[in-house]
Amino acid sequence: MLTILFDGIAYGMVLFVLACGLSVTMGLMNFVNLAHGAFAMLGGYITVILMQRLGVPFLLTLPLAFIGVALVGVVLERVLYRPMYGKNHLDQVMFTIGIVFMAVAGADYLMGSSQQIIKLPAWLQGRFNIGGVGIGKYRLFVLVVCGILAFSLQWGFTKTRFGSRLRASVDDARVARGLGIPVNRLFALTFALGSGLAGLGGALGIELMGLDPSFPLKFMIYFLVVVTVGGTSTITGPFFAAMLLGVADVAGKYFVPEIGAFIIYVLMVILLIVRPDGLFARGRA
Amino acid sequence: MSTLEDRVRASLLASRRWHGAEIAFWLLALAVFWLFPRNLLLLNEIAILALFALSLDLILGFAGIVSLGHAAFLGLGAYAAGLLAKHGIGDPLVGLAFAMIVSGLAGLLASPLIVKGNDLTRLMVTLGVALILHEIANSWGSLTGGADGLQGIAINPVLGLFSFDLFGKTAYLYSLSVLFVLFLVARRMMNSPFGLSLRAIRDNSLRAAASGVPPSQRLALIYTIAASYAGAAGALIAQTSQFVSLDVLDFHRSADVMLVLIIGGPGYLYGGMIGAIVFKFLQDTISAFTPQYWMFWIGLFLVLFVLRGRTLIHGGVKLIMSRLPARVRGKRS
Amino acid sequence: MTLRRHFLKGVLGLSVAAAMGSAAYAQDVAKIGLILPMTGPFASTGKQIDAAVKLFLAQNGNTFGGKKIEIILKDDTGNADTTRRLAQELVVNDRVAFLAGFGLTPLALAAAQVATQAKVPEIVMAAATATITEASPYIVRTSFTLPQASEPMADWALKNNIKKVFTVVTDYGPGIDAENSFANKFKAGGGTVESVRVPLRNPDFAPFLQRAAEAKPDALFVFVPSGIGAQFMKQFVERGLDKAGVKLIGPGDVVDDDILAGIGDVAIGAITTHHYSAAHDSAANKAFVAAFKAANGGMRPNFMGVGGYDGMRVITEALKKTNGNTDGDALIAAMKGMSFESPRGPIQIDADTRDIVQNIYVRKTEKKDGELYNIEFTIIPMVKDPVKAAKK
Amino acid sequence: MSAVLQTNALVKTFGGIMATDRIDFTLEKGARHALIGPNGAGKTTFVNLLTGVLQPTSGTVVLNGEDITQLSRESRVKRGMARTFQINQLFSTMTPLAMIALVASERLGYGVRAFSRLDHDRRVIEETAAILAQFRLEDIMDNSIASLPYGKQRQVEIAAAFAAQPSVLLLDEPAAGVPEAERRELLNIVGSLPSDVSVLLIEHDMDIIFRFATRITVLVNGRVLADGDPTIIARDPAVRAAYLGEASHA
Repeated sequence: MLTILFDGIAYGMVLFVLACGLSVTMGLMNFVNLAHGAFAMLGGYITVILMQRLGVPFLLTLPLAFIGVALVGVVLERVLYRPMYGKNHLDQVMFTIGIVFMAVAGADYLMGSSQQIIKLPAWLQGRFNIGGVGIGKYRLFVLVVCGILAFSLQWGFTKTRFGSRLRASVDDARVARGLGIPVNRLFALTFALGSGLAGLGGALGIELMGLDPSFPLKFMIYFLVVVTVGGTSTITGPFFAAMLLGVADVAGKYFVPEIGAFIIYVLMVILLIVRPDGLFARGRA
Repeated sequence: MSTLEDRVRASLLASRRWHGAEIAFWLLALAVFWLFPRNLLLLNEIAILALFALSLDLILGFAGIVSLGHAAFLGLGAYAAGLLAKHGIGDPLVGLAFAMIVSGLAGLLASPLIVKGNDLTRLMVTLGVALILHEIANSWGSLTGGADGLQGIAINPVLGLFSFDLFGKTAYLYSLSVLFVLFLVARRMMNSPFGLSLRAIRDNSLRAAASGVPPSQRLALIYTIAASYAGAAGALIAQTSQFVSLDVLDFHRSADVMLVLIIGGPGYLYGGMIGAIVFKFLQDTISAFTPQYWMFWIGLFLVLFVLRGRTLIHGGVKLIMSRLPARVRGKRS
Repeated sequence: MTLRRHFLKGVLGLSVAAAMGSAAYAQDVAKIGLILPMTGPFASTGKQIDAAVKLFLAQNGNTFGGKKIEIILKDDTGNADTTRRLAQELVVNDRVAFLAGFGLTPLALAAAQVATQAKVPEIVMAAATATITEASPYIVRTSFTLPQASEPMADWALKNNIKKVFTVVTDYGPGIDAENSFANKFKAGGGTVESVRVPLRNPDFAPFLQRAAEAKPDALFVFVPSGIGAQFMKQFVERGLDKAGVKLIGPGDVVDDDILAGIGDVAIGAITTHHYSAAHDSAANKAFVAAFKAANGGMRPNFMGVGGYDGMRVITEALKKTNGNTDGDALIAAMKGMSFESPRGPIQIDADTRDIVQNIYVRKTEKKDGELYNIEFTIIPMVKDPVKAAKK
Repeated sequence: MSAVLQTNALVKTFGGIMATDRIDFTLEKGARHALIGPNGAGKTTFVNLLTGVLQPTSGTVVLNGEDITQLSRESRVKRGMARTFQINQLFSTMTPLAMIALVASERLGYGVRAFSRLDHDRRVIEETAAILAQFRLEDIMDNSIASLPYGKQRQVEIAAAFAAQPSVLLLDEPAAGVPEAERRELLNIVGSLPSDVSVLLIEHDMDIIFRFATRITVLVNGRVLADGDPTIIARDPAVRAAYLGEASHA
């Protein structure tokens, strides 16, 4: 029972790292980026390539996945995304679906269509048994890494100058511009950070969620659920949404496997009906 | 005064009068039956996709409701028609009506979820509803055949005369007829006071309410109608292929139809049809010479389209439509 | 209205006549419409079969019974509606003599009606739900059926002192087939079974495996589609089920040759029953594996590949028997009862059911020469599909 | 004279802030009533409460003797309350003709008629033509609204509000942002509205206010500071201190 809770939290943590970048970019530029999963996939593949072809140790691939995807994020933001900010949601949706399609086909072409598999270092395999509660070592590792990340993000978001500027811009980009905050540069930076986190999440998630070319499509829904339920103006909102989703998903499949797959969708629809602005959104007049 | 009234009447009439290009479009749609006898199956798919996109146009182009889960109603209609035929009522027109009623009812039930809320909420709710239906169809194998698809559908000849053949002749003419009739109905609706009030809501919901238009009621109504149109498209899939699989509820259907409509341009009824032609043509040509990676090229097309190419396609379309009065032409929301 | 009806009727008649007029051409070519998922989640199936078909033609030439074979490859992306349309177009426009491929059960079923209407043989090279061959009298299968592979597992488990089994299968046709046939046979033999079904698009096995762990079974019976087996195996080990003494058993899909190397050592010790292993010990297989690897950059053939390879053999043998006659009924008649030595061992096309009859092997996943293989250690000779056999 | 529109102790709070504080307000039949006050005084909030864009925290709104506090925006329009917005709210893709025809058909309750044809409906045509003529929009009736100059757009908005045949018309800064050249025509239109329609005018421009208003209510910090005849208001020292003084410098 506790194991299930633990598994769910670990799963939710990965979801959070994957989705939090999307939440901030969505809030900041009001930009619907369905291609967020493609960045996560890229991070996953970077780790796979580094480990399988170059023999880089797993731990080292994680920061590399982050940096690599962040760099790609910066370039894409500059070249492709920026012209899209002014357009309507529909165009953005179509544009990013196009990117997803290209990423899926491109990954298939370059990496093959099969599930990618990595070999974790021995110390991350297996599990502890604490008082009858089985705890997977890798899941514990994921939990710690993502927990630290979530904590530092929350700290950075609330306590640093960057964070306060970011919050101001998310609240009202126009006013923020008026106050002399360089919203565009801020956004490029945030976009890079968000994509980098997605890349890291993708790398961490290989073991838990698998990695194949259809990854961006398969998990798009999960990311969007996290963002819509969590709202786009805080870090804690998506965090708790991801936890809720992870635990509900895992517990649902455990207790009622017959309808396990429904649970997150039903949960999402109900939450959106009850709280159309997101479960943890701040009330706005 | 009577002269001004006459001018007002003339303007209102002009906005719904048939344009030469429209007549040419439909004549051409019929003519391809003889021009491309080898491609009737593809043409049939285009006609069905066009009907599905028309359904989305009713809510997106005319009422401004975005949806990422329109396949829910397509799939519901397909399963409704398929199940009816499987259980002994094989008449295609009865099946069509049944599918439209079932999907329409579902649309009515779902409408409270979408009439309120912003774009993002709508995208998510529609997506969620479609996913839930997909899961139900998947899990309820005893009824739907689950992942194996619905087998054993037997469709009677249309009007008792034309049976569905391997060449797709009956299929195309049947689908085209249904598309045409439903198009006529939609065209009439969009030029009615009701259609005008929808455009008002899409343009400016604040002003619409201040003009006495009740937005929730109208949106619920058009959502219901659009759902039944999607159901009709689903019924056509089930009947012309005599097979229904889970794919009709898949996410890519919802995404595709949105892309189709945006390619063709929403809000003037022909966008879905033009988009369907472009999309299917692209898909077919590209996948013919690169069966593995057509998805890449479709993706590239979309990206370029949004960045640059829209003016190209729409420029051509607008050239044709330019002589239509402003009211029909509408504009993108 | 009546006027319109007559008009339409006339139109239909005319164009049917026109189409028939152009029928007689290319008398010396026999086209095979190969419909496979080349993109999407099941693309690995498509690639294996496509490679095997190409290999077969490269090895055996392309003229059989006086007909030159021409392959038309189409990608159905794993989408049944597309399969149906492609099949129809191949029959109507390209006048193919055979439809072949079909990566998944729904895809094979989608084309069944076309095969029946057009009287064109449909060679199912991959899909494995038992009922497929009943969907049309023109369907012949060269892959396997899941009950065929799963029932022997129950016998083996009963004989090897396994009393309690927990089954985990993917929730779609083949998975349900595997679960039912195994559970029925196992219960009939006195064992107890607990079952859980995993949704097809499922990212995380953890909760299902947790249930399995808490049930404390002697063995875990698993069926997941080829491709996601790796993830399953890793989580199986991560959850410590192997150390708890739970045996991993099931039909061979989970330790598919194509991905076995990627699964890694966690697969060692799995006991599976299946019809093909790349390690099958025969001259025919060694030649096949070597040629396949050479032609595909070291990719190991799996049971999908061998299904495609044997499918081509069935097609070409039938053409030889009919002396190039491409009449569907004649070809099906020629295929019925056909038997030959395949890389997987002896196989036969059942004359009654048009389904495949073949040896099922009990294998254990082991390391051999530094690579993982499924090593066969027991043979159950010439197994028929038990579902159809039971109906007789 | 009798009251057509009345509010009783109308309160609206946002968070802890009281945007309107127990406003008691009466609009007499046929009145030309101006609502003035500095920025942030709660004028627009008050109009939004009247028209149902916002729901009051407490208090009631009474229109022609009927409590409409709980009614939706569109039902209030049907009961005779129409408005314009501070910032133009128009159907940018329509023509003035279509916009007026829409309001007319909604007023007549035709909005759910999905199959009737507008050009077949005599009453919609009559009403539309009458409004177009009254507001001098005949020449531009087939142009796209988005292409019109701002003053004309303002004119279209007032025409559309008037097409609903209101007994109460709320004009939120009708002349704001209109260039001087187009102002005169607009003011003529406001001036020539029929006398049986009660008009509530929200304005900053003192010239306009003293030209039209027969009565003035001054709103400061969500409260009614003063209410009465323009000449009396103009002389009220509290008003001068709180508002007119600073406005006259503007």
